Amino acid sequence: MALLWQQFLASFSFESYFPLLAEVGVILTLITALAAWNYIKEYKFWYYILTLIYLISTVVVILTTDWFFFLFAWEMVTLTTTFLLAWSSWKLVKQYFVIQFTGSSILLFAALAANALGYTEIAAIDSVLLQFVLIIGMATKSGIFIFHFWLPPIHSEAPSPVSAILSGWVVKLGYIFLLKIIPIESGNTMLYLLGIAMVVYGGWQAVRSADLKIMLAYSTVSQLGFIALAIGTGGELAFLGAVLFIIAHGFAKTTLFITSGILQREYGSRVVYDFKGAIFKRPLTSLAVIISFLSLAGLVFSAGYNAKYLISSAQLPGLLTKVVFFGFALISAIYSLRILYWIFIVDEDYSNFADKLKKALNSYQIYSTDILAILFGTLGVLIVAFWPEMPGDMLEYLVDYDFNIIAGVRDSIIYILLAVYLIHNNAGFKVKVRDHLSLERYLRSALDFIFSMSRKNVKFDTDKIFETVFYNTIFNTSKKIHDFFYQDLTIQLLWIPVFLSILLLWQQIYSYF
Amino acid sequence: MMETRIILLIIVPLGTAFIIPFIDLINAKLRRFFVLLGISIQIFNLTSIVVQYFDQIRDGSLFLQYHLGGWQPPFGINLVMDNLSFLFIAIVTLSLLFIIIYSIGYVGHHEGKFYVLYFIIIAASNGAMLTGDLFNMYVFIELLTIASGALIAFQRSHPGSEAAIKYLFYNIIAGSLIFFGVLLTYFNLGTLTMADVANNFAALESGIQLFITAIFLTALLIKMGVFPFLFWLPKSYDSSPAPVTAVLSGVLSKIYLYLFIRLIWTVIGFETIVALNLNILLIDIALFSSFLGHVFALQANNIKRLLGYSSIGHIGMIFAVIMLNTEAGFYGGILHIIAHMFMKAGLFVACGYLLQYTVSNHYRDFKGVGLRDKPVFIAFIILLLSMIGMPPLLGFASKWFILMAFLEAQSYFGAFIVIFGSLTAVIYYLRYIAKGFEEVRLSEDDLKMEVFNQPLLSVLYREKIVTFITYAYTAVIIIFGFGFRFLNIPLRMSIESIMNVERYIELVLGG
Amino acid sequence: MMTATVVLENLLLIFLVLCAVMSVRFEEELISIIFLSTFSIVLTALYLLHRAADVALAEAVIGAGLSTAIFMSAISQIRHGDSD
Amino acid sequence: MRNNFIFIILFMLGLYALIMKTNLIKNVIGLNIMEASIFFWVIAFSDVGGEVAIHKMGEEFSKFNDPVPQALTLTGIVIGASTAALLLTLIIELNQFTDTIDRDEIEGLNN
Amino acid sequence: MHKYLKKTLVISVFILTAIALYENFLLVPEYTGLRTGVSDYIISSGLSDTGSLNLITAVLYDYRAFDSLGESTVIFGAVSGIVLILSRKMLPVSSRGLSFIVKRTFGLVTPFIALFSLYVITHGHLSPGGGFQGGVILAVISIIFSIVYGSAFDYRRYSPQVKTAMETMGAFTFLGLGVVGILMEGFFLKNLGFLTARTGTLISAGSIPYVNFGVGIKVGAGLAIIFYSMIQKTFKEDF
Repeated sequence: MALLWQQFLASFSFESYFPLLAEVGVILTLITALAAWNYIKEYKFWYYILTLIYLISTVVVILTTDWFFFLFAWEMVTLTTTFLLAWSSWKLVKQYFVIQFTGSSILLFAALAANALGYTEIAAIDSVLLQFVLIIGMATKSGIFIFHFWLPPIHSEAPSPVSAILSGWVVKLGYIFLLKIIPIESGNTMLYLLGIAMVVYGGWQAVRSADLKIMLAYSTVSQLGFIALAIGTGGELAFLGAVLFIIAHGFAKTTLFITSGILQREYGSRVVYDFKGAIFKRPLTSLAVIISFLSLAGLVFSAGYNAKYLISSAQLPGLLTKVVFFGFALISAIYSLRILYWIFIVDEDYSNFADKLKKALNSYQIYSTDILAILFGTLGVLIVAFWPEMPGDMLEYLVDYDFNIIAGVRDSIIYILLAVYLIHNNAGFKVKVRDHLSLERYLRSALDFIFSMSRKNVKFDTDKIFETVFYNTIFNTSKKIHDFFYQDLTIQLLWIPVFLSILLLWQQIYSYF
Repeated sequence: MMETRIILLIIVPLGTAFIIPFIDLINAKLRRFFVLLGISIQIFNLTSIVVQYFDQIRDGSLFLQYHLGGWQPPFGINLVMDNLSFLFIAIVTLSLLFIIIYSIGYVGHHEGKFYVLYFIIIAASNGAMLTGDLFNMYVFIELLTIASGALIAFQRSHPGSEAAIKYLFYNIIAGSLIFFGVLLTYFNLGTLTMADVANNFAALESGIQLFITAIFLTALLIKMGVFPFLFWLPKSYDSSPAPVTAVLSGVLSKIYLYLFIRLIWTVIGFETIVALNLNILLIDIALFSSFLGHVFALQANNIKRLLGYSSIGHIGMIFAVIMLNTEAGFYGGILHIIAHMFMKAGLFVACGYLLQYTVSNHYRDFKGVGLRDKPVFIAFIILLLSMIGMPPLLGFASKWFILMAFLEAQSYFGAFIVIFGSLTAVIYYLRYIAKGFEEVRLSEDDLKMEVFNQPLLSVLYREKIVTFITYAYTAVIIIFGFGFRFLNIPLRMSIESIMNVERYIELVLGG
Repeated sequence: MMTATVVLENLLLIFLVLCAVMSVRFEEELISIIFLSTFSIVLTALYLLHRAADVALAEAVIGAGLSTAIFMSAISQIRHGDSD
Repeated sequence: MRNNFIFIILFMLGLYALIMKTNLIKNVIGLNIMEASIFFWVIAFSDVGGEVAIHKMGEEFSKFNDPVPQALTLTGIVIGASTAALLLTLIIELNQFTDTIDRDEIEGLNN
Repeated sequence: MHKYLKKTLVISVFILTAIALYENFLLVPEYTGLRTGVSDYIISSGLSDTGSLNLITAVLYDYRAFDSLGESTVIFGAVSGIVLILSRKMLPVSSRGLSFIVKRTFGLVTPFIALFSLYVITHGHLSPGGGFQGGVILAVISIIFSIVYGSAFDYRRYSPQVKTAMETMGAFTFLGLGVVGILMEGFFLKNLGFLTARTGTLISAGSIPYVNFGVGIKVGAGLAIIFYSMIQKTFKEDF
């Protein structure tokens, strides 16, 4: 046992920004644990045990360089988050477990292939094919473009502290792993393209969603796109941008999901349009919402801006990249400002603003812990905004890096004007409220699409869809194979002389082929 | 050096098997006392061997011999215990200890006969793993077949006797093939001792070598339940009582795997297998059998049959990894043998407890089983998770090393089969876990049926024993899950004792 | 000229194969079991020819004696519900 | 050479009865014939024209047949008989439930 | 699969196996030329080592006595398996005996069968025969009882309890002699030297005659139990 313990400790590496990322992970988990104090009612003890195990395994995932402990910890993360989902519904647990397990099996295969090809440590891998296999491996677990289908349904259905953990940090572990794998100077073009696709697709879906949680899930996809973009471009600056982005987005998204939990309990619904008078009902929560959404939008003086500026400055110079990057920033600005527009601007009367605010400020007895959690979250976002090199200047490269605020102010004003113009004359992209997303609905729409082409109208009932379609096909095929081999006892016993004669004549058979 | 404790490992269970019918005549109450006495002497024996030769076990030079009847090896029968057989005997005895305590709590009628057959299986399994003589191995294999054949029909139900007949058909053919193989080696080489045969097996002409290897391989593949002959295995797991299936799946399949390693690596020598270019064929058969096992498991509508099919899948995988003949291959293979033994025995033990009130172990009767006794069902789920290969449990470590072995040996098809296996395992296990948690509204006649269904556990304390054993298995899996490096030394040493056959021959014949 | 034993041996071998074939061909179990016992008696004779006295005695007692007795008792227990 | 032919013919006959015949008792008979053929081959093969391996009290040592395969066959015959007995009891047991010993009617054996 | 297709498939597989076996049998040379390691030693020094004239019993009960122990456990296992499967709750009705003439003749013949079986058992090391063959003849007596006089008669003469006792007694003599071998001369199942007398006499081959006796009793009682439990007329159980 002792041998195992030393080997486990020896496999930790504490250089560059990974300890910082581990600390941020720990802080975020504590924030969510704080927020869960009165959100989770029953089995509270088990909830905190699982969060503790999750905490330890995230730290191990980020810091270790040995393949075995890396995979051991990451699968522990999956296991704990699967059971954390049990507080919402067992169906979710099943789906999440199956998808995450397939992802981790591919990752296991990829990691062992890397191990077998000589990369015994988790370090920069220079063969592009292996990088590609590893990216596919971690794709399902951290929502790369094609493999992100499970992210919105599960993140929106999960209880809010759990979805805070999931969106805030679990999804980013894959990218932290990529930070170690992708060599800094070369980057990875495929990741770059995937990042672009994610940003565009996530942004477009976020704009079209009316439900706050679904919007947040899709915005996670688009923000992850930015991180993938940064890692894809390669270069010291881009990697630092990715790290900063991970931290900023972590804080912002955790606070946003906790606030969505509070607002859902406050207004009893998740649709953005009915959060009327939020500033007066929950002033502090709305303050947190405003700051996090600004950071999400990447406007100046916010955490998002620093990260986005780093990433855009790391791009290769040229008009096309400038325009494209402007478009990305615009998309993220639109979908974040649209939510602020709906919550705070649409038909609000700010007549006697001051005294209404005073009256609201002194009615805070109910959600004390949640408010505390959000304050820590916003504090985090502000710190990243004003000290990009983080307190105790861990990212020392950024200490004297000028973010030329003036250009930032100019850009943000343009963004705000454009966003207001677009939101105003498209009536705030008001979209019909879609009912909750679920994987069954995805499969059903996919199958309707397939069967519509074949003109055979097959009726599915959505909630039993996995059992009816998915399992029956497997059951029937394996039944056919089984019946093919299991005809009757004569054939089964016949295998013995057949196999014996094949073995006996193996010399001739082998020389024949 | 000579060691009488080895022979005691075989005589003590044999003695208890002979005593029990005699005690039944006098008074049946003493029976359980003798059962416990027998198994405790066995454990005491094994621990005293471990204590005395601990340093030899650590540095891998453990080599205990015993010449029966005082005759030197080529003439008489000799027993050999090196690191490999020591490791296997240790885990087999531990698992048998768990199962016998479980069966004290589980078996109701005909308890005397059950213990007789059970102790014969213990004696025969120890004998088969210790013997250094071909014909002696054949006698112990026949002993295992008859005892387990009779135990499969223990419940005297319609499916039970069908399963036993099918089981015996296959295994008696395999037994007669082994007899034929042993006699063939005797006629060509003049001796029956494994070391002597190994010594000059290579000198034989390649046609005869192929003849003997073909006979032995067919017989062993039948016994292990690999692709062409896997038809008897699920049925015999399905219709026999829980302790018997635990023995069959946990212990017997491992003993035949050990005999396979002993025969192919020590007696016949792996170079001859490569010279006859059989190893590629065997790896493909093993992988196809593993693939088939997992595919059949998908359509199994009966929990025990499902576990039988998944057991075929795993044995196929172990068989393929070992056939790679690399250091990592053996490490992953033997670690998975240990993991699979405890997982499978634990699963069947839990199944026995969960299904005791259900009418049949069909899929629809599994409804609501989990809610009736939650703690055992949680243990059941943990074991299933370990079968899939989830991290905190031993299954993950063994899956990891097997995959590493496959990838180092560049056989990507093998790695694909392992991944395919664990993915299909998720699907068919999840289906049963979900069914276990479904609500069940017990109607009037269900309750009456349950009462009428004579639960075997009449007395409360027996229920305690049964649940205790299930937790014991889960505890073993979790402890070794974290501390699998703890198994590192015995695994390394047993690989080393497989690899160099010269040391085995020199020590047996020279000594 | 082949000596007497070799002729006897060939004769017995032919008789042996004949018994086995008859025992397998006949539908009625009783007849096939009687042929099985004659099969083992001929086998005893062959063993004697091959100078294996112990095995011959064992085959005679177990093959002809015990197996036939057990097969007969098995048939007497079998209840032919519907077939023949 | 002649013994090898006989062995192959008998072995195939036993296998035929075991695999093709649908009557369970016939299968056990086939099994018996198969094992008997193996024992016959062993004894026929080990017969080197020597005497029975028993020392006469008076005369001195003469050429013996090899005692070891004969001892092994003896054990084999007894094992074969006990396995056949076990199989027959199982067939009797099965007959209690299904009233027939025809393999096709007992479809339980096929899956 | 269609009936004829299956038949042709089976026939072709059999022909293929026959050819395969024939090919491989050609390679096995005639036995005379082969290396005879163990058997030369046993033939030459069998008499002096074990003191038994019959070399086959020497091999069976001394050189490879452990196999015979395994062998008798096989029978023990088969017996307990069969009794387990065929045990009936109801007391079975006795099977009808044969006619009077047969009963009378067997009345006369049975003692001679018993004498013959005892002869075969005890003279294992002098003449062909030994524990197994003698034991089976012993079982034949019980079979005769239950066939000729009806299984009730056999039940009264040697009830299954007596038979189990005899069987375990036989097993214990065998095991006991083995353990005595350890105590006295250090090896399990060693042929005990102090028992040997002049070769050729009844108690000449060390512990072999006693082992023979133990095995004979065990096999006889065991097979009698097998036959008794198979012969009794059975009715569908009621429990």
